[in-house]
Amino acid sequence: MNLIKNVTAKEGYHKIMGSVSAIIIGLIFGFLVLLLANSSNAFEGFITIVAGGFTGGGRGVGQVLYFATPLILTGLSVGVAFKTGMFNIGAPGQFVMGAVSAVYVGVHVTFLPAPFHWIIALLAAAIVGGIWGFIPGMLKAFFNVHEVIATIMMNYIGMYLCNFIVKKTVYNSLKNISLDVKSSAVIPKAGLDKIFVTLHGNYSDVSTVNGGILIAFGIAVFIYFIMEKTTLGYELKAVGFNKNASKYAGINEKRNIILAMTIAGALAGLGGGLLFLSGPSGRHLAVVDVLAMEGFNGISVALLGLSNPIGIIFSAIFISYLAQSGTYLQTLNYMPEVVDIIIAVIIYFSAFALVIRQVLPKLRKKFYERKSQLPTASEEKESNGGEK
Amino acid sequence: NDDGEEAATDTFEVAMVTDTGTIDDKSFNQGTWEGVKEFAEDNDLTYKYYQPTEDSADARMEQIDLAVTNGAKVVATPGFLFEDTIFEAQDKYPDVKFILIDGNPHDADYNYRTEDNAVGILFAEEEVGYLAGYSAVKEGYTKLGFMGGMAVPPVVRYGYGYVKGANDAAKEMGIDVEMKYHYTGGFTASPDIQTKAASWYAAGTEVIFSCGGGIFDSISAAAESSEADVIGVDVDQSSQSDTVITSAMKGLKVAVVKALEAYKNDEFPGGEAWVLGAKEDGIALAMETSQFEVFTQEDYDALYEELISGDIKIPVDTDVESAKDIDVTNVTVEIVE
Amino acid sequence: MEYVIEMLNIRKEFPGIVANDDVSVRLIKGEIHALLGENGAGKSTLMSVLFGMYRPEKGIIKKNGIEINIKDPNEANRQGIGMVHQHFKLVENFTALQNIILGVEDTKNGVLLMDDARTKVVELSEKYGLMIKPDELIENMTVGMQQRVEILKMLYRENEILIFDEPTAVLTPQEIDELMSIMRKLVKEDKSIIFITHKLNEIKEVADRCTVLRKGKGIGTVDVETTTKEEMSEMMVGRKIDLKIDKALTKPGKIIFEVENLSVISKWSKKKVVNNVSLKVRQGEIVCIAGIDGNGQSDLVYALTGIGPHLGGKITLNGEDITDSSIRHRNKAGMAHIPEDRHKYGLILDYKLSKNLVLKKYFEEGFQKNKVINYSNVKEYSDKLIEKYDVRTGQGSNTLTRSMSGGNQQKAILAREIEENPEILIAVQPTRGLDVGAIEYIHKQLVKQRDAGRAILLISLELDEVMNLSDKILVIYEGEIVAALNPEETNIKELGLYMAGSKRSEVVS
Amino acid sequence: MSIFYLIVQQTMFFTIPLLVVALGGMFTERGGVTNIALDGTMIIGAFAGILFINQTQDTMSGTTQLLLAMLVAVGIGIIFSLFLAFSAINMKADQIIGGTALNLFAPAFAIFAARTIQTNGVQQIQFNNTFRISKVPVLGDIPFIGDMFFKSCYITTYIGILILLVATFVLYKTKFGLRLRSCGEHPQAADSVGINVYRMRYSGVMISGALGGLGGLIFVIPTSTSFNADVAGYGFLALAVMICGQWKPMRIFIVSIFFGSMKALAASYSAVPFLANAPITSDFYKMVPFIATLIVMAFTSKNSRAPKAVAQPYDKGSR
Ligand SMILES: Nc1ncnc2c1ncn2[C@@H]1O[C@H](COP(=O)(O)OP(=O)(O)OP(=O)(O)O)[C@@H](O)[C@H]1O
Ligand SMILES: Nc1ncnc2c1ncn2[C@@H]1O[C@H](COP(=O)(O)OP(=O)(O)OP(=O)(O)O)[C@@H](O)[C@H]1O
Ligand SMILES: [Mg+2]
Ligand SMILES: [Mg+2]
Repeated sequence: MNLIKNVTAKEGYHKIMGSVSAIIIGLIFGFLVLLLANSSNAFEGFITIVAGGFTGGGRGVGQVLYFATPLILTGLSVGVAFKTGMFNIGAPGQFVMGAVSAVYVGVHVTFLPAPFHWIIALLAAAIVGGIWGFIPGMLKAFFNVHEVIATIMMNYIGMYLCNFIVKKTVYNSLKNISLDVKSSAVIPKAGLDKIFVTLHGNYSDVSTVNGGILIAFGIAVFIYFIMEKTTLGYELKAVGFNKNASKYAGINEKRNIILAMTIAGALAGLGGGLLFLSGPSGRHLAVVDVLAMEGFNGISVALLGLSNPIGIIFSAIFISYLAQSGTYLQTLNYMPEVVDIIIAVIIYFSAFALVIRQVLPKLRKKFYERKSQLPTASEEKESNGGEK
Repeated sequence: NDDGEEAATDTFEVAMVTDTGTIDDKSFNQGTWEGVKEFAEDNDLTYKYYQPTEDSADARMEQIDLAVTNGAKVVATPGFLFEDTIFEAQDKYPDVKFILIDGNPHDADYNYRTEDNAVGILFAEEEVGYLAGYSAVKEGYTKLGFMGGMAVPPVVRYGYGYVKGANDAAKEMGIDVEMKYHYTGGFTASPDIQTKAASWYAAGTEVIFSCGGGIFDSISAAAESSEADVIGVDVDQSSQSDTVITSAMKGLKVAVVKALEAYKNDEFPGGEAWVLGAKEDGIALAMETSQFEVFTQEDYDALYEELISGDIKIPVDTDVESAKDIDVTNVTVEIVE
Repeated sequence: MEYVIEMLNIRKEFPGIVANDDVSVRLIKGEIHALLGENGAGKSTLMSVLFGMYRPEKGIIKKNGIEINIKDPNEANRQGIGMVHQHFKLVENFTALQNIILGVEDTKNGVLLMDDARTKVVELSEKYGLMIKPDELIENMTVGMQQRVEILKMLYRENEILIFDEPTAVLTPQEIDELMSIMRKLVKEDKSIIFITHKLNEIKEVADRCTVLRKGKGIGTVDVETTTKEEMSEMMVGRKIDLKIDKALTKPGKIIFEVENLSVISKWSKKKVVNNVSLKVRQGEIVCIAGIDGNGQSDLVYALTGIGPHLGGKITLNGEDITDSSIRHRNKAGMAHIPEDRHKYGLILDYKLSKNLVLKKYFEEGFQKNKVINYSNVKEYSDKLIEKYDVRTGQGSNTLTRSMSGGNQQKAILAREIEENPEILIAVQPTRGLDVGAIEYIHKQLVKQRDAGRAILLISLELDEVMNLSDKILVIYEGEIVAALNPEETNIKELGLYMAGSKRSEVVS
Repeated sequence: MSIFYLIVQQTMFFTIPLLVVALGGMFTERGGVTNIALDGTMIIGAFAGILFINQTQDTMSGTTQLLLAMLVAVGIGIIFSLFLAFSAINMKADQIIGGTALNLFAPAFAIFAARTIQTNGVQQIQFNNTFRISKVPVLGDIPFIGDMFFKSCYITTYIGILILLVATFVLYKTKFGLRLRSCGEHPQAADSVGINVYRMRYSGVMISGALGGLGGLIFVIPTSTSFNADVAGYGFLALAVMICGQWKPMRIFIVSIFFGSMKALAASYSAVPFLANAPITSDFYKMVPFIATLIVMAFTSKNSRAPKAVAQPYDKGSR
């Protein structure tokens, strides 16, 4: 009993409860949309949404992880910038620049043996993505250019530059996409293909998921460690919370702004590398004038995960899980857009989490007050505002 | 798994998997879908389309898996992007028939193989491109434009035919024509394409061959404001804008229906590779809705006969590197990067 | 008795605290009625209730004997009630005129009638000697001027009942005198004033009656003429307080901190806001820079501490030239800094207390190894400081700094800076906005540091503080040091004259 | 010469929507609420307006129809923006989150609704563009000027300019403008003089909804013949234009023109004789507007300053 009471007193618990309530509201809303679109299948459709990736068996779950991989990284990218007080809308550009660098190395730098090849390709992705974050960081630190403008511009520049590089260096003109990367540059399956399969007659439907998801997990934990346990994280968050006080404390605020944006760019770039270093049947860079959705989705992932690296792992998997259910919804004659609507509603309500977070402690307090009749009210005195 | 199959109350016998576009892309997805729909409704069969979650062979295969799980017996897949996918799918699902539009199954190293449960359907786009170019010059246009979505084989074939046709007509008439030639870099509409088309029109271009799905919206918008003309592609696009003088059509719907009919009659043309050109009546210029005043139906019929006879040699995508390299005498091709 | 306003049995609660508990105040027409109480006693809250910003849980308000319902500031305004808030409610990038008319704009066909308003404002300003330039931006004004804009806001609205919430806290003696005379003029025009202050001198000088609050409760109303300062002070705090600090004579040691010919150019106005300042601070002495707010103190401090730029000059700390050193280097070389704005500079309000207490230490050996912070050491250190400096918080080291009270936030900063064992401690308005108890504590700490041989540079606007603490006083006026005085040989009046720029002496520091 | 006129005309097609939407953004931010959902608002507005045109094109055409469609776009834009307002103002939620959600929602909803509503189940909405004015009477005959601004044009261009003038006037000369600005700078101050901060902020957000919706519609009309749940990211560009224009109407106008003309030039270089032959690929031309903006920003941002209270929820109780 006391344990429950203590757990529920934690701030983290209220944060999570806020997100959970948002998810429930989103799902209810989704059910209404299903009813509206085609009432006869609505219930089944709802089950499909809730069942998410599991509908597709082992492969389905694998696909969830596969689509979560770039989302974790772009989510981390946006999240790190948020924590440092900046809004990085530039993940699409950073992502695509990372991707094209990885593909370039994957196709042309052929003298490297297997494990090094993809590792170097990923490094290239991180470095070039990092440059794509570094530039807006510089512009902000030294020229006071609003990072929202700079990153939006860098998105488009990156998109066109990527098209140009693909066409000039790694072009498969027959399909208007990038060439296959050498097999040594393909991210290994790391045994995941043995786990995430659905047997289908003589064929086993193997998920597209590869070792990238493990790398993504590893990076998320690493970023968590950086942000929470190191002096760098201490400084980045300090700058995010209060630039002036950080400066006062001798923290080089310009350097940290640049560093944060560079890290953010590197993360998104790495996401691009992880997604595009796949075999011939995997993703290729298409020469199109469209910004990478994976980058924008990073914003949702970061927001839903409260910009916490571990939270981002969960929110990326969650969004990917729902998106995967969109595929299965098609069999019930629903448009996949229904799932997008649900995700939007969930994110919308997750913003109310703050309010929910304020209400919950009160409800909880009432609950325990009535239960115990003990004068514990004073120790519950929680204050959330400040003098300002 | 069994539960999953039981849970799905409906099954869909005729399936289509789209490529990167949607079923209303005004291009091959739409044409294929119309064929599937018409055939299935006429024959009281269940039908359904599936949209891959991303642009990769794996994602396309996933949808084929899904379609088969949902009871598909025949799957139509439009677009050359499906070539490697069907290469595998034909082995994976020997009991399911595959209709591949705009391509033939091959593996990653371009080794072609079509099994008994698959058919590849190509069109001789260069022929109808030729018709378009020829008729436009005959009609009196001397400044032409070509805007293709992306430099993929079918679009390239349309374009080369267009250049060649324009050249041959100009040669006959003893005049010189100019041609701007450009790939827009995508099959979707965008204001930039509209601006580019408008600038061509402003610089004198009289008609643009809009060769790829959604870009038609942008080009026709520019044509409307410039009081200039457009040639449509794939299907008859005259209803979408008054600026359409004709359309270079390929018989997507007809071909799909034909293949599906064969499937229904247990005569599935497995292992075949169709190339539908003038000879097979697989291509046509939209003459009925055309705005031609000089170029007559008789002219058209005569030219069509010539195409059928095979006397006219038109370069295809594998013949030359670029539209600039086409052997022409009376057309100056200006490649716009 | 004729009361123009009666607030009867007011109760106002905030989450977890009763700010006003059964408080009553009665205001006579034409009087200046003082409201006295410690920080957090509930004075501002009570006045906010009167001004319609808060709805009380209990109690009624009467005007001229008739109960009225003040549901919002608009209603208060209609009832003729105006208020100068403790934290000014002025839009910084608006002009004085725009701020004055905001909320009561006159328009014709939807267009603002600025010219009419300007004429009226200028008239009022002249009538009460406020000397406001209507088209000057607030952000370019001194605090004193801003306050006058607030007063004009009330006059423009033709308010009869004027509330001044701690108006003197930010003013110089001369300005305070001027304010007092303005207030007297106002009551002569039959306006009634409620005047909040912590300073008994001021009450004695200007108020007719005084109501005292303590911890949200009304303690009583007294006649100022017949009540002594000591009596009022005791009513306020519940005990006797002695602000006079006994400090031993200074035994200054060697020169620790030296500034030569330092100037600063303002980023905004491009004017020289600090002009050729030179000063020396020795071990074991408190040197105080006194001056009216806005005479370059902030820019001087920013230049000294490395937060802001400087133009020429030289700063030496313990013999080392630190003129162009980074902030971090200055800290390591022995400079500590209590900033004037604890929220903007002093603390990261969203960090818990322990993290704030190591804001200048987290990178040091012991708190960090290979860039990984040892948070258990941090907590241990923080617990120690909390105990040592009596920082009162809800959850100790884990308290979110934002949720702490102002006084305790200030104590935390003080603890952090003193524990740096600095060679020189630059303390800027260290007691700003604090109540007597907290002031007493902080003053004692500063003197203790001095006695331990530290050099202290104090920048203060409070003359009492200046007189009580310093061993040497430098007066700054328009960016220049215009006087160097010995506190034993000067008095508040003289100091005020230097601060106002009406007196100058040859400076020898 | 005709190329020159064309570029001016095309510039307007990019400039006016950017201007209108950025002005919308300016109003909401001046009131203290940031609206990243401008992109979504444009999509929703364009969707509603184009759908209206599509459904009524058998019964009406021309400028009347366009004006009605604009009203529809404005109305739906306002309704859409209320969701942001509710979350940001009443629920005091993080405004970035609310905006992001709406940006996600808009295209999904537009596709969903188009497919549900249209009989053919198609996601594109076709429309007949009967709105182009080939020549404005009298004005179109003025040499030079007439060719540039009064030929082959849309009424939307003039409405856009009108909105700019009205916006400038409202922001600086009216009671509403003064009050709105105070809410974006110092809501506590506004509150203390009896201004209803919530209501002002609602107004600001709703104006951004109205102008965002309108901007979406007038963006699509001249440059396409169908709508496909997409405005090419122009909502985000409008956001950039607003910041670049430092929340001031005339500066926003200048920036929109700058950006619009860059866009038009970059897309039409192939018809400009000396540019067409330069050995530069189209990808680089496409980058030019964005690179140019970055460079301009680097030189002009030093003193850029957002409304002080923007993106901060206003809580009456807090001090
Ligand atoms: N908006 C609020 N929310 C919560 N608590 C508040 C709020 N406003 C004031 N309080 C609390 O109510 C009490 C009285 O505050 P008030 O501002 O009235 O004090 P005061 O007498 O004016 O003090 P000071 O001398 O510091 O101005 C304090 O404990 C304060 O923290
Ligand atoms: N806006 C607010 N919301 C909630 N609680 C508040 C708010 N402002 C202050 N408090 C709480 O009220 C209490 C008193 O705050 P306040 O700053 O008024 O202290 P104080 O009594 O004036 O003390 P000090 O002498 O340190 O200034 C603190 O516990 C603080 O957490
Ligand atoms: Mg206080
Ligand atoms: Mg107060």
